[in-house]
Amino acid sequence: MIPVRLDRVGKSYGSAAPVVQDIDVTISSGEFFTLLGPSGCGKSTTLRMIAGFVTPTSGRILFGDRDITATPPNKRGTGMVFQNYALFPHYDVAQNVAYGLVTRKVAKAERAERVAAALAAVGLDGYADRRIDQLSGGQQQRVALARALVISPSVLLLDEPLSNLDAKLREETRVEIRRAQREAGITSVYVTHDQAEAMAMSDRIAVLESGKLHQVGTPREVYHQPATAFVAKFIGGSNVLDAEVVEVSGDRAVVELAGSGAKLSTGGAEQARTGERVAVSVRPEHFELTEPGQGGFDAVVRAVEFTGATCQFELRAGDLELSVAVPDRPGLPQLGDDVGLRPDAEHAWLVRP
Amino acid sequence: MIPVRLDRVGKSYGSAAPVVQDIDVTISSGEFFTLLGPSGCGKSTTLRMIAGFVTPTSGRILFGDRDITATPPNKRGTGMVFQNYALFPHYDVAQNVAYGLVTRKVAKAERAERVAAALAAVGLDGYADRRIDQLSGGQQQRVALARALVISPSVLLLDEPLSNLDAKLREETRVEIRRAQREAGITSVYVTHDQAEAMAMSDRIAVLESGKLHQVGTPREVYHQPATAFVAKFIGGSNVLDAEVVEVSGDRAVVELAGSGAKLSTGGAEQARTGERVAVSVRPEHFELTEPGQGGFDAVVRAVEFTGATCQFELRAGDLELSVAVPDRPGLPQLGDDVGLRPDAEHAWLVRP
Amino acid sequence: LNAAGGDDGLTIYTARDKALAESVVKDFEEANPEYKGKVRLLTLGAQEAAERISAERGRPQADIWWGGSSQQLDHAANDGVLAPVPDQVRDRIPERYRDAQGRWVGEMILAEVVFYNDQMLTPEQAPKDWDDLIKPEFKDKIVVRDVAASGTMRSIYSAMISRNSTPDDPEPGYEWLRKLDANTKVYAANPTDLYLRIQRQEAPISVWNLQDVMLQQKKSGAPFKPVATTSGVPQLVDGVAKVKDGPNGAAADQFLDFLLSVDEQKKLGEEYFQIPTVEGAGEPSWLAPLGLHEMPVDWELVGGKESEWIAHWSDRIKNQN
Amino acid sequence: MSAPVVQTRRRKLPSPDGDRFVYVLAVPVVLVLLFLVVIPMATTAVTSAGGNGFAANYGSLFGGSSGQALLLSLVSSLLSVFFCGLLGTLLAVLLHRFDFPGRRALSVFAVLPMALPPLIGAVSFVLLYSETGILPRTLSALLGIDAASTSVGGLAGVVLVHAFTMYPYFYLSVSAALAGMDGSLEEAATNLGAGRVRVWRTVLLPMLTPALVSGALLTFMMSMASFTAPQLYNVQTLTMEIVSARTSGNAALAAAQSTALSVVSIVFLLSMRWYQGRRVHRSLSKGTPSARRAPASAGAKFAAALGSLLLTVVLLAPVLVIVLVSFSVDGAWTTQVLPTEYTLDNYLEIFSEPQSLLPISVSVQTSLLATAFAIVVGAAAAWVVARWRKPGRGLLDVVIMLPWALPGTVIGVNLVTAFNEPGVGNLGLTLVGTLWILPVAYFVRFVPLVFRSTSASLDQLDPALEEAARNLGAGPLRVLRTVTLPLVMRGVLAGALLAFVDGVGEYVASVVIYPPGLPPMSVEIYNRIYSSEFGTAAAYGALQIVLILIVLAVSNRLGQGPRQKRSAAAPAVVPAA
Ligand SMILES: Nc1ncnc2c1ncn2[C@@H]1O[C@H](COP(=O)(O)OP(=O)(O)OP(=O)(O)O)[C@@H](O)[C@H]1O
Ligand SMILES: Nc1ncnc2c1ncn2[C@@H]1O[C@H](COP(=O)(O)OP(=O)(O)OP(=O)(O)O)[C@@H](O)[C@H]1O
Ligand SMILES: [Mg+2]
Ligand SMILES: [Mg+2]
Repeated sequence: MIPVRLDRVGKSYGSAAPVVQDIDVTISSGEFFTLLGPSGCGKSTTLRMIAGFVTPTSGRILFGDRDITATPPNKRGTGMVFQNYALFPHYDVAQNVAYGLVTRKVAKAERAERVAAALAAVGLDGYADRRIDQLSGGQQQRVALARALVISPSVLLLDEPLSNLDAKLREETRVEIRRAQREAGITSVYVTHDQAEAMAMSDRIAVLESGKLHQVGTPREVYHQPATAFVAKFIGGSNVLDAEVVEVSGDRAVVELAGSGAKLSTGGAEQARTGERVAVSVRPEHFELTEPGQGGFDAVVRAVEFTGATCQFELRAGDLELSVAVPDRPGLPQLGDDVGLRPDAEHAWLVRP
Repeated sequence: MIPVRLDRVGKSYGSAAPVVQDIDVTISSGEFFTLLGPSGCGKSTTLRMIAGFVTPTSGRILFGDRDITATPPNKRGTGMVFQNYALFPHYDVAQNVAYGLVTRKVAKAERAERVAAALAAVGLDGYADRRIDQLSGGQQQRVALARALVISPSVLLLDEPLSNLDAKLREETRVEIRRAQREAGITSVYVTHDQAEAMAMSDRIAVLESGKLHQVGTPREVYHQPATAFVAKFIGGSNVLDAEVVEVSGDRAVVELAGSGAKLSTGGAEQARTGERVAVSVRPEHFELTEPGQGGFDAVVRAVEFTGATCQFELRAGDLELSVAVPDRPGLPQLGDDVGLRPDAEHAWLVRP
Repeated sequence: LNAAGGDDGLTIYTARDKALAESVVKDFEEANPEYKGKVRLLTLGAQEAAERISAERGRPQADIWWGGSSQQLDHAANDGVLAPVPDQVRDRIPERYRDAQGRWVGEMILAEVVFYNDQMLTPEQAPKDWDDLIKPEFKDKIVVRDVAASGTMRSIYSAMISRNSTPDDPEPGYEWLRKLDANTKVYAANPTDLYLRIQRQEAPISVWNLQDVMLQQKKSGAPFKPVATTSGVPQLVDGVAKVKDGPNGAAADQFLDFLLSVDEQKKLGEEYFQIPTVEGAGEPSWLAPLGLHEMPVDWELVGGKESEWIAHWSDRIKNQN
Repeated sequence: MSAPVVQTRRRKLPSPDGDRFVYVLAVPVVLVLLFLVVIPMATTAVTSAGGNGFAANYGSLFGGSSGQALLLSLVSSLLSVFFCGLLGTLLAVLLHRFDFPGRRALSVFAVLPMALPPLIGAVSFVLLYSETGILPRTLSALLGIDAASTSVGGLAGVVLVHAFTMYPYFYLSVSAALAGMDGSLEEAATNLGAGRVRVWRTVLLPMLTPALVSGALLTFMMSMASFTAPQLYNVQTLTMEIVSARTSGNAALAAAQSTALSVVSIVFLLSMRWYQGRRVHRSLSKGTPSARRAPASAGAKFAAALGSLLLTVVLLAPVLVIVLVSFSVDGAWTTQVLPTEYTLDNYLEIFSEPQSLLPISVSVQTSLLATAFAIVVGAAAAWVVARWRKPGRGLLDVVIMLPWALPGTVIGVNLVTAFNEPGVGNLGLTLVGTLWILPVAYFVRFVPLVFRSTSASLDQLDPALEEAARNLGAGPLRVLRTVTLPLVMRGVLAGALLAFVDGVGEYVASVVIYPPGLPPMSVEIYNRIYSSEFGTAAAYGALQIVLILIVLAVSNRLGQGPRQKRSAAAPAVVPAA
């Protein structure tokens, strides 16, 4: 139950470009906060700064009102799942999980109980006596997770804790993490590459790119009202289309798409001015596939991909590359077919290019 | 261009239960074959047996007609992306990627060219001179991938090569892998936890559980016509409902769901007999949410999860726990609401319990 | 781990044979029962004793330094770490065998001899004089204890240079050693190595001090036979000194008095092949039959030039012929 | 770096990406080293300016015989490093990468030659390889080859002795490193088509760099300061010059030459540091690396078993000769290949003297004490140097290694000078004349062994493990105790073993400092040799070898211990509280 504040935090290695720049965000107590961003954008670095393994080159980190920038890691009370697990190879599974409890001087009986519960929570009952190098990758990851969860830290830092788990287990574990986190009111900072996961779990999401913060908001905000073209593209692979503002009314505007000339009404236009060159984000699932000529514009199918519940289409309309997702059903267009496309104006959103 | 055959391959450590049992499958030359299964089910072990790092305790492995069970790893001509990356820490990025080319005595100029191309393919141009410990987790994973791809092996073994990449990069890299694989006709065995990825990329998928093979089939077969309840549940988190066969006609049957008593027509019933107790798989996206009383049966919302394009509902209908996914739209039911449920008979599928 | 020794004991650093030293101490304790069990012997090489005493100068640990060449003792005396021995002890030693100021006294005369393995050579085949050593017939028949690290060997080689040269021009002496080097089969690392190599018949001839040769012969039955070289044997002095400001000066005086008594020296002469310096101890009985006589050596000159000569030998002569 | 006003206070903290604890721990370590190493050793440098004067003393090194001797020292040391590296690494590989019956026993005997008592060890080389030695005589008896042509001498002899006595510096550190190696790297290399040789050349050996560097440093410095072997084979190295200078009474020149010796060693140290620091040698694999379970063929196993057996026997030969001598009659073995008369007298003599076991007890106790202290300081220093993020860690490294680079006599004399009278430099401690001086000397001399070998292990350790422990609430000391130390234990143990064994055998420094009446074993052996009790000296040597054999066997058990205990399943076993 402690808020975490990053006060204009930055980090650079040597003279190279900074890997984290001026991050300024406050994570409320008990919040489940997710860092999202492409590989190498500085997520782990940020997490490691909060944990105290990397000293920021600028800015401060505060837990509540306390500036902990110079506090040693063991005095911070964070629990962390390392991206590379960092399990103790000389201890067995149970000893690994118990480590944090021992340092906290938890009595032996209670310790055993909590270790067993934590292992059960990640589906590893029966593995207590295994040596770490006899576990599969996913099992190791779960030990790392159990080790961090079992201590109920006041701040939980999770660096892709589920990346090596299968969908089913991931979902179960996700629920487990959320439950533990809610019960103890743990402030959590989560790093994941799985956007569905981020959407499902997070109270708020911060989107990073090259060490810079692009947007902080609830999953719905980030998804439906991306602040920048990067966010729109990165989250859910939105189609970002160049356009010119034709007409503004309130927070909505009518824009003309570059290339196709099709007109579209969009949200997020509070600050738009007529004639301005902007970009409009339309999500793949916010297109309707029609017969050619019947939608806003026509396109040709360049690739089809079946992903389970939905089918992904890569389309080309003039110069535009578009991706479109529709529920899988028989009779969908095939590679090379011409189709019509109707963007869902309701969900279009104006973004800074 | 070489088929890989696992001939009743098994592996056990010491006296413990075998981690891989009697796997019997032939992967055709140039095929993209995916191993899917829960964490710890033996995927990596299988891959490592093909690569030659683990000696099977039973069975044989053949490349084409050649029994290579006893061939040393360096004579097998496989390329592998290790689950733990296994990058050479004492080499820089370019040297890591070049390693396989050097052993293959590729001329220096060509080597440099191919290394640069491979790095570009995984989005790491500009990182050639970096030390491995100065890379982020995802960047390391991409180096591992580039190192295996650059040698165009005859058999490519990929152990969760994209687990630490963000969705966008994953998709791009996926395309890159597929392209390389198709161009050189590489027989690929792929391990992933991402089912969408498995569906999108694979020619065929094998589903494993506790070292046993449950089903081998095309993505659509595995998804729509699961052989066992495990496969149904594991892939796409299908709802597997207990039922009794009421009527059989050809490959379809009418079953009565246990608990709710609702009747449902299902496929996959070639071998069903009337009165038999079976299970029926209905995928989350194959339910329609209606007003209470208007569907096949009623349920109450126990949890709602927003995952981007869709909303996940956890519902309870009598004793049944059901999960249902519907496209995200305003006005969806809330936590605690009563809803009606209509299973899509078209997609229901009869499975062995 | 408790501190060794009390305040009233006597500490002796000795480079003498351990059995010899122990027997003397035993006799001393019998003669002076108040020191029973209080004499501490510390056995080490002469060079190490010198270094140790020098390093301990601020708070000396030893009372007696027993066993060192005149050069080593002179050096230490000039370094100011030695105290004069009691007058009555000093006066027992002829002047030529001691420091002029009495800061050390010679305890015995070390005769440096040529010796051979009599299982390999008959007395007829054996060399008769030092100059025979450089004859071609003895090529590869000679083993020598390596020179630079051994006080004894330095003295012998320096004596050979001085014998063959004028004080200003050592070249004839060098030439002599060059020929000796040519005849030398191998340089032994230490005395033990030397004895072993000769006993095991790697080569029959060597040069070393008489006492050790005789002791080897007697104790381990080594087939060593000293030669009464016609030009004589160089005679070195090996001495004993009192350490300045040692913990127990009175005891040191008493010990020196005992050690350098006629009786004790006679005994050592008979049992341990020592040639005493003490006037009145006479010659031990075994010495006369060997028929040795002293070779005249200008030890004064040798002392001054030794470093230079030996350095030259190491750099320019050794192993180069 | 812009520092807003609010941050000024925090900026004083010296912790760029690390932990203040390193610097906290550095304080006692530096103090101990200052007190026991720096101040005493500074004497040498001071002395070296005396005598004929600074310029003359050092000037002599740049030409003439001293210069040549220095060159010869350098050449013999480099050759020794090469052959020790070859032998030690080969043996480590044979014994630790293959499993065959008798491997455990062999791996105990493989280190035994290290226990060769100094003086008598030299003699055993003469008995083995000189013209009258066992080997040339055997060859001459069997094949009629002239014994003179098969005997070893000169530089080759020096290198032979060094290779046979110093290879454990490589063997132990490489063994420790092999055990901690990430097996998947090797798999990756083979998967990319590398054959066995290439895997070794491009992956395994480079990854062993810290261990090899550790071995190379110890061997190089030891060879530079070695005197026995050059003397035995009459190779005019700088150490020979030093002894000669000292014997002629020129202490200043000797000090200058000693200083030059250590300067060369330090240059070597710094270049090796640089070489090692260029690359990363710890596994960066995700998750916990597992050692390679090499599925070796039966043929390979047999070859490895045979190879290591042969190698061990060859290496053990000098030790066996000592045992042989200890059972033979003094003086009876002359022209025969092997002694003809045997006796137990030598042992009976030792055991019938009431005082004769005292030296053993002195050596064992003082070495144990010194080793314990060396473990604490050496391991702590290794950790401090490994985690030091500020300038000056090279200096710290040099300070610790310095005593290893200097000849033993110099250490002894310096310690006597430093701890003889109460003074500022020694905090009023006078150790001379007490038994305490021995452990102090052994500590100073052998702490570099623990330090180097621990450093090599630390270089393999992923710092993320320490971070994880810190993150779980463990204070720096607990992290050291529960995570760092157990994981580098192999390295620490290897170093401690070397320190103990070398402590028991130490002669050159001991003889200048040992208190009256309490001679350590090496001095006792020396005394007996010089009183021509060659047989009993050998018997003593044999006893020392047996003692060390026991220590080796025990530590071998210790090293294997944790893994075996694990099988005893205990529910929710927890790390030591
Ligand atoms: N050395 C070993 N001894 C005993 N069991 C082992 C050993 N190595 C692996 N296992 C077990 O074998 C099983 C299969 O491991 P494997 O690595 O093949 O799993 P996986 O399917 O790759 O899992 P993941 O998705 O988590 O990586 C696991 O349950 C693991 O615990
Ligand atoms: N020691 C270092 N020196 C220089 N650059 C570094 C160092 N460590 C990391 N970097 C760089 O910093 C950037 C951020 O790394 P970080 O590990 O925070 O990324 P990340 O967002 O966690 O990525 P991933 O999702 O791939 O794990 C990367 O581009 C990486 O290359
Ligand atoms: Mg990361
Ligand atoms: Mg795996």
